[in-house]
Amino acid sequence: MSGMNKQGRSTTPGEVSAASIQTYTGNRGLRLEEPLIFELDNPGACGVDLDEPAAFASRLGAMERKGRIGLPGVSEPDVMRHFVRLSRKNYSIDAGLYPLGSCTMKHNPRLNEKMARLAGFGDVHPLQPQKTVQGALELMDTLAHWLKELTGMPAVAMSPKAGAHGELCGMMAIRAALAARGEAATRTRILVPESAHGTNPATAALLNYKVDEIPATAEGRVDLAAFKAKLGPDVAAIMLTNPNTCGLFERDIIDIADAVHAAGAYFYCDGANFNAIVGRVRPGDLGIDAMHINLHKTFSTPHGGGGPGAGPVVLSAALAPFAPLPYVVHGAGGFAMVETEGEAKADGTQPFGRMVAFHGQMGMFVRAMAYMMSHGSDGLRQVAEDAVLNANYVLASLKDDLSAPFEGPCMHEALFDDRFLKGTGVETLDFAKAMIDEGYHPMTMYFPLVVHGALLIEPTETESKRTLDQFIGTLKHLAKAAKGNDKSLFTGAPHFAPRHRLDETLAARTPVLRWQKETPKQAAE
Amino acid sequence: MSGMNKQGRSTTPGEVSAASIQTYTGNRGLRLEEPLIFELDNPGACGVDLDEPAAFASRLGAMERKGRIGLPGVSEPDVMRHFVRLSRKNYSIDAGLYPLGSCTMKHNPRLNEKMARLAGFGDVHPLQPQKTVQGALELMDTLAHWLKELTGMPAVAMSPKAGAHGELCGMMAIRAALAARGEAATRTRILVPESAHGTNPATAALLNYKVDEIPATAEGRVDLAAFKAKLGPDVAAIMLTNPNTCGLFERDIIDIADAVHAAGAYFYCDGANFNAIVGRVRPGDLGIDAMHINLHKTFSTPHGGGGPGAGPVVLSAALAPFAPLPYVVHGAGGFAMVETEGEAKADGTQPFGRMVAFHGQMGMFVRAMAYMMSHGSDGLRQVAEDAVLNANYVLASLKDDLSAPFEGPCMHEALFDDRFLKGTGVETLDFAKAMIDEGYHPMTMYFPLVVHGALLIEPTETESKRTLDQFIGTLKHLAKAAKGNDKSLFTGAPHFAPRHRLDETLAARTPVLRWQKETPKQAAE
Amino acid sequence: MRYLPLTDADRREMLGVIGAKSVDDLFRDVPERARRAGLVDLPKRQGELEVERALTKMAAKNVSAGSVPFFVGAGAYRHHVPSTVDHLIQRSEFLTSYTPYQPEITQGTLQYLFEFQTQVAMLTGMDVANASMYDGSTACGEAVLMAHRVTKRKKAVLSGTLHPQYRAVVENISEVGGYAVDALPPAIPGATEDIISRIGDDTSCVVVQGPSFFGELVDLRAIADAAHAKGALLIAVVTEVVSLGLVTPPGEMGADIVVGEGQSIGNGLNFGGPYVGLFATKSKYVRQMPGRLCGETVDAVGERGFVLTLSTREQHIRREKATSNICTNSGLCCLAFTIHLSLLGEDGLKRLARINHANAVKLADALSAVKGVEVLDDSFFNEFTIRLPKSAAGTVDELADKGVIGGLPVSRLIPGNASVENLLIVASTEINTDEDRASYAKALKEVL
Amino acid sequence: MRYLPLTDADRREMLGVIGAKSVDDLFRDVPERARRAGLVDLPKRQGELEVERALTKMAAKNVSAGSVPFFVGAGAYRHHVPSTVDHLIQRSEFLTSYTPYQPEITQGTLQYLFEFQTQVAMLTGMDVANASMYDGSTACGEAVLMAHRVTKRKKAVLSGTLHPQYRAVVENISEVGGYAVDALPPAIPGATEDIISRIGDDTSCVVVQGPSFFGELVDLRAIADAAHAKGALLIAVVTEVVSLGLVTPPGEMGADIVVGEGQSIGNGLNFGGPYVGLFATKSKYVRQMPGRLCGETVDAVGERGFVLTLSTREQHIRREKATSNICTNSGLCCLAFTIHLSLLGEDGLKRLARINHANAVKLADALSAVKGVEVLDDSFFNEFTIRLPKSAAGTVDELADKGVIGGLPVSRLIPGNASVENLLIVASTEINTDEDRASYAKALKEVL
Ligand SMILES: Cc1ncc(COP(=O)(O)O)c(C=O)c1O
Ligand SMILES: Cc1ncc(COP(=O)(O)O)c(C=O)c1O
Repeated sequence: MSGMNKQGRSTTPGEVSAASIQTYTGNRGLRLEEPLIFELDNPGACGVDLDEPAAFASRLGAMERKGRIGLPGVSEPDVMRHFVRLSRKNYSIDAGLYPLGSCTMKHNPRLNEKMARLAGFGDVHPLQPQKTVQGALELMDTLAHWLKELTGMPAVAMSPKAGAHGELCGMMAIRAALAARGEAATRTRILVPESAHGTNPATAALLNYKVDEIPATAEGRVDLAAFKAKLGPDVAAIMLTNPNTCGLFERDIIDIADAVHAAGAYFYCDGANFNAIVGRVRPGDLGIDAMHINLHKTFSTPHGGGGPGAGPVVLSAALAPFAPLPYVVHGAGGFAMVETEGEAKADGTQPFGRMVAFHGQMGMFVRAMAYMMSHGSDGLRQVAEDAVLNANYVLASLKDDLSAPFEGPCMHEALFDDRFLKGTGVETLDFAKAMIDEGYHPMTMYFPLVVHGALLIEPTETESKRTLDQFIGTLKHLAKAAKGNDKSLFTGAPHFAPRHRLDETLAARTPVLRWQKETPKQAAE
Repeated sequence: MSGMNKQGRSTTPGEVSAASIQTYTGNRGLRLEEPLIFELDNPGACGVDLDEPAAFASRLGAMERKGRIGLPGVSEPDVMRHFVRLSRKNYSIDAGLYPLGSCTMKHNPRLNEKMARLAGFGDVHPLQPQKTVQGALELMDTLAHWLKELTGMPAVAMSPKAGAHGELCGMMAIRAALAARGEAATRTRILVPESAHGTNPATAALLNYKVDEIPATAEGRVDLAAFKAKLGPDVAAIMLTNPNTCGLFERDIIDIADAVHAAGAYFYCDGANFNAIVGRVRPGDLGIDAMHINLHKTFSTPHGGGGPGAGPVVLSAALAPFAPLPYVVHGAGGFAMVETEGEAKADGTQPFGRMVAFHGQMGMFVRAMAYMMSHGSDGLRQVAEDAVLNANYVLASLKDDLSAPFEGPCMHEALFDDRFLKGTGVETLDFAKAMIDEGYHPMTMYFPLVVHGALLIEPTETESKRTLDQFIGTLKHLAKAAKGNDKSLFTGAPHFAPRHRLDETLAARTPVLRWQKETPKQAAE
Repeated sequence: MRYLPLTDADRREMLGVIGAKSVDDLFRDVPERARRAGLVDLPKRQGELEVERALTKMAAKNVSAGSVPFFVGAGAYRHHVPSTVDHLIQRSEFLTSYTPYQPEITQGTLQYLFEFQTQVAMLTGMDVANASMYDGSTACGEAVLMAHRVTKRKKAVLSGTLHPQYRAVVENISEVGGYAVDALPPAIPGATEDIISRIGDDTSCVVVQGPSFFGELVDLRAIADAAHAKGALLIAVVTEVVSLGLVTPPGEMGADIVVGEGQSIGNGLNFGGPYVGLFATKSKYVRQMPGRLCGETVDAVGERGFVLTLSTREQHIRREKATSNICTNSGLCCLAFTIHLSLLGEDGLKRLARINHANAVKLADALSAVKGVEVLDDSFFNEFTIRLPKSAAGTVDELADKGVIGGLPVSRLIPGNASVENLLIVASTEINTDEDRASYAKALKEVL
Repeated sequence: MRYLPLTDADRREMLGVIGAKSVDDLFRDVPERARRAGLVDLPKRQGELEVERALTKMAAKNVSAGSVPFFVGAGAYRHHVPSTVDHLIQRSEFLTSYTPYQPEITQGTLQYLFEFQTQVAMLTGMDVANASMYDGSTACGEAVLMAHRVTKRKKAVLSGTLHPQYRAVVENISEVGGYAVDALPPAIPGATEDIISRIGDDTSCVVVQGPSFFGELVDLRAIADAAHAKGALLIAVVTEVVSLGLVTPPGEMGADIVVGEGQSIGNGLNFGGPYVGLFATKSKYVRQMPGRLCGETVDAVGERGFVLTLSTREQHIRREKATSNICTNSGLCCLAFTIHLSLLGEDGLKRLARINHANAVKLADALSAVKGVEVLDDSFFNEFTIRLPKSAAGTVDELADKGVIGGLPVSRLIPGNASVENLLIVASTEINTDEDRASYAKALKEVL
């Protein structure tokens, strides 16, 4: 089912013999090897042309750097080729389905890239006079307005740099609110479901909170009774992901919120999965006090191989006064950035402090704004609907071939476990690596921890039915092969990627974390 | 010699079995199959958002198009993925050495791309008032100045769209000059060396000239005596490439020019190989009357998979008055574009006509200008020197492994023939296809026609010694394998490319030049 | 120099391998008196920052179309090109590859060319299209030469609907080739052109543009019949390819060859180039076509693939017997065209065309409301001609001073013809807002 | 909607497969009263053209740094970024890939991270570096927490050389973590700061910035010795990473952890983000480091490859016992950094640094020639502090009206402190011309 008119002819001897061919260069057609940039060093070559400044009296005092830094000299063409070759070793959304659950790998429109590069946004300094950045402040204010409307929350802190940073921000606001009530010292426990993302407990720990795990029901949701039993006067907050990391909506969420509030605690929601409900459900209507929004998930700012992201945090009325510095206000004279405690006091707020130098991820704000304006209220609602529809389509189509731990409907992602591989000798990891050979990035594996051998598939709304059908067909094919005890597809997979399976144990046991001009090991070779 | 620390371990069973694995999708890791855009049609899907205009009274009369055009409906993410996948099936200079002789595949700086996209250059209309495009005219004028300085010629026609178009322009100027002397009807023969590029005779034919071939010497150059013997009162011009297509400088070029002029004819020089001499030799000093310059070769505007290019033609004083419309002049009131015969007359010129609507390849002009300014007079001279050095290094390093028909030194390209393959059973084409497996684009093959099984290698100046050394090593390795009667590398090569060897005979015999919704053939399958 | 990887040490080492003393040695075949010792008289190398600064300054001396209310068309149109297009055409694998001579590692280029050919054939209503010419005007010249080859005749009849610069290109190539041209006077809207009576037994082709240079829609059917009756071909010219989303395509009206300017789809104005010439015809004429063709085939293991084909028409194989001397064409502009048209699709192109038409109708209404202004075209797509009470060239100049780029005065391309002195060709695409049109009408009122 | 591939027909068919009547059905787990029937109160979808128009208009309300003589630094610097950088980071394979969790198909990302780590280690003079933090300020906060883990102490001493917003970030994270901070007053150039006396037996770390917030170069050696003598770590902060091309790196002066803002190399100003936090330390502390690390290894057939490693420090493995909660970092900004630094190389970086220093010296000369202006810094790299005869904030405002963006008034970040009221921090990088500096001096003279 390659979609091409492969005519079913058998492969020629030429192809069969390919495996035995060792190339001189190590390259294989368009699969090109590339050394480290340091290994390309050719002293005297340089990728920039800069004129040596005319003689002048240095003001460095005794602080001039002596000796070589060790950076390689490489011309522009060679630098270009180096990174183009590296790029070609990567999978990407632009090349194919990237169904990493919890990551919302959706299409990244290039309009957003273009807008972020307008000189008026990309080439302004965070500390130039505010009257010269009114458009930038307007953009932040407009984006804030959209986020508040979409979440039904009265305030938003824009500065957090990513989701985990947003968690920190939200929890700091909660702590500040508790402190204002004089309860910061007594409320020391945070309730976190077992299924939570690692950043949740890690964040709680940064604030010195004790993390108390809430068990899940057989249905993959918070055990309401167990949760209520854990509430008490020492609980500062609950950190709950909704839709949760099993891809399910927490049905009891309003009861949970009520119970949390009744206990004098706050409700932090991990909003990484907001994509499932944007435009259809407003967190503000669920009783949530704080929630971060990963602009790099729901609002499509590109992942960039690991970042940057942005994690604005929407806040309830109870937490709003404690939002960190800086924030934008709109007065008679235009927009202004409140940057200092003094200004905040005059504005009637009590910021808990500052998360970061400057004002947050402006580059991401512009991209998210372009994305939101493109969709509009109607398009964003459709985003949630199509994301949920796509996930349910995958779940329904594969539930008899793989094994699904929980009943549907799911939200934006479909969770499977590894029961279907039991007795086949094929591990979850083998299964995932075989997907690489088929041209797919594997789904999220081994997360969430509440099911064994989790396979969490988030297709997102920007995948077509055609793509999903091919993906479903592939997984059925692989599942059948595994069950049929045909291990050839799995053993040693991936067969066709730029590298075979990598030795992670070796990497961790003897860490080589940087290139060295001459390590003893290399010298010995 | 992959440059990586391949540890010489033998391949595992996993790798050996890879050849026998047929994937379900037809993909192989990052080698992704992709159907035609038409096969992705999903009616109702669309990659743009446009609002239907409000009702209005059409002014189309009876000319409204009825029925479907047949274009597919595809969303933006799917269009993006389609073309990204297609791109990944291509080789490129940015990925590796592209040593196509006669093509000057050098590095394409992205600065040039950026400059061409400045709104002031990219977003101006050719027919908006001249006073609103003074910067564009200044750019054309500046570029013209650089071209004239570099060639030592007094004039340049900027409008030709590519090299072949420049040939046409230059030959038209020659014809106009002959006509002005009343000799257009009597001078009907053009002398063209055997080794000429196909565009030369084709151009001459377009002007209804008779093409008369000049033989080459055993040294790969014009046979001066034979050439002189062919001169006569019916000769309009000689079309000579210099450096010639064997990569050699025509030693007798000044004698040739003198003889041509003495015979009352003109000297057209094919300047495709100007890269070899830029900054070191000025065609104007050689007695040339007209020469096109491929901005997409010497001056690095990207080849773009086949175009666009630009082919300005420098002209001697004898031909300058006949340069075509339009051209830029610089007067007291600023720059002006002379577009009409009337204006030209007032300017004292006698343009032979117009090559093209509008003014030529502005987008290429900007790129070439950025390239030239970056290099400067010193850098451009270095370009020629390094291009020639690189080619001679390849020639010297490989002359004992391959076979070289002519003595060095060569200029910017090194010519080999297929004598070294004699008796090996390996064809020139097989040899080239094996290079693909090694990660190289093959050199130009079977051109020029003056040697048997030509292999024309033009490394250009933007390749490093390191790259050339690996390339040379690879060719030595392949030549040795061929001579050692090891055909495994050649039979069925390429083994690792996105496609095996393609059936060109089938394509030409039953041409399928477009997709059809349902061809009888497809329906029958 | 940042683009040159060789260091002095490399150069010395390489000269050693070559056995040359110096680089000068390698240039020893150059006649002594042509060897230049010093540098040419031009500035020296500059860094990126300096080059960028200088060129940005030059660019800033131009009024970019996007910065003002803008209404010029006449063969080049300002449309909105989606950001996806410019992103994709800059991918290294497209931008920095050559003509796909090695099909195994250029399937990307070949497949988009195949898609391009199909799209052009569909739009024009023809059987086949080639992989592009330089631009519309040179495609037009090539079409006339092809008609001469097909009919073995030597005379072309050019309608007054044809863009004057296209006409000039045809006349130029015809003259040097020894062919005759019978060109009719400008087909100013209002009067009907009698081209049929010009078709004779020696006519190889009739060349008609629709929408015309003046914006008018042209029904080709009767002309096609008349041409065919005399054994001549009908060449249809389309300079605004977006019109084919809304207007009957030449292929449905009997055209034998359709040439066009494809710039409107995917390509910017670029002060006139690079653009992309479209060239489509009937299957039976394919071996007489100029330019590259990409065809479908299979590889050694039976997988579908694409190759350049029917190359025996081309200069690199046939030399002086080739159908054209074209080599480098408009590859990357085809790609931009193909991507943009893929994004538009059936629904998008049609809607885009309707928006263009609606905007032009609104502009016609706005301008004809200005006293002394008369819209001449009965029917049009996104462009039409108005008659002003005074010189169009002067008016455009005055409008420019008011920050409105108001169109093309016909006299710029057809000088010395009193009947066109006051004629102005104006276009309105999807980029124009109501505000733009209002600014135009206001400014026009002021200068008239 | 152009980004949504499903059509209504698709949706119906898929609902059929799922066995749901409607999409509403799929949302049935949402409590009834939280289900919104209608649309939120925001504008509806818009095409590219409309979005582009609106945002371009907004952007035009800002004065971009490139459009005026520009002299602001204070932790973010305007450098020329070669076009290659922005081209490469936009390649689909870099831009639209995730964290490299599947190393077989993310070697591109992994290798550049390995290169980035090496470059950062080299620049700072340290053993190892991680694969980035959010920015310099959060890296600084993380460094303090790491020092607490390493020393098992709870108090950080912050020098007055530290950027006030970095200090605020450290104070904030320390407060919620229950840690103490001893922050010294602003280290205004001229006076010497006595930080050594503040180091006690409970001090976990001393945090010193060099070049300081005020531009002054700082010799860390004595501080390092003093800190180490008390069992404390020295954390060095670098906000202008280009300085490391010319100034002795912290690693050579005894720093245990070096954090920095990497924006200057490869990344634009972006109104404050995204930037890239640098984090380097000694090998012995690597298991206490926050953030991702990429390491070298081999694959199943012995080929060199790279993987994320030592993940047992991270939240996704260790959860509440992780060294940090960081997950998404600054991947693509690292790439920009790595590409730019690859282009610069040893020679380029050093020359760039010399140009920056030369330009700042020229600026200091030009400004100190203005009456009433005093340059305070004895030594500096590309930034220094001047004392004006009147309020710096007001002066900057007046300069802006004259089209010069003249620097950062210290009072903006350190409000309510009379001693800094008239202090202005000014920077000059390679982008400034002599003309820029002359315009500045002239404007300053006018407003003083
Ligand atoms: C459920 C969940 N919470 C939090 C995060 C952390 O967000 P970030 O990576 O932006 O810090 C993630 C990201 O993977 C997530 O999936
Ligand atoms: C020697 C020579 N002459 C002429 C040409 C034609 O130039 P263009 O392709 O720009 O039309 C070429 C291009 O390949 C060439 O190599």
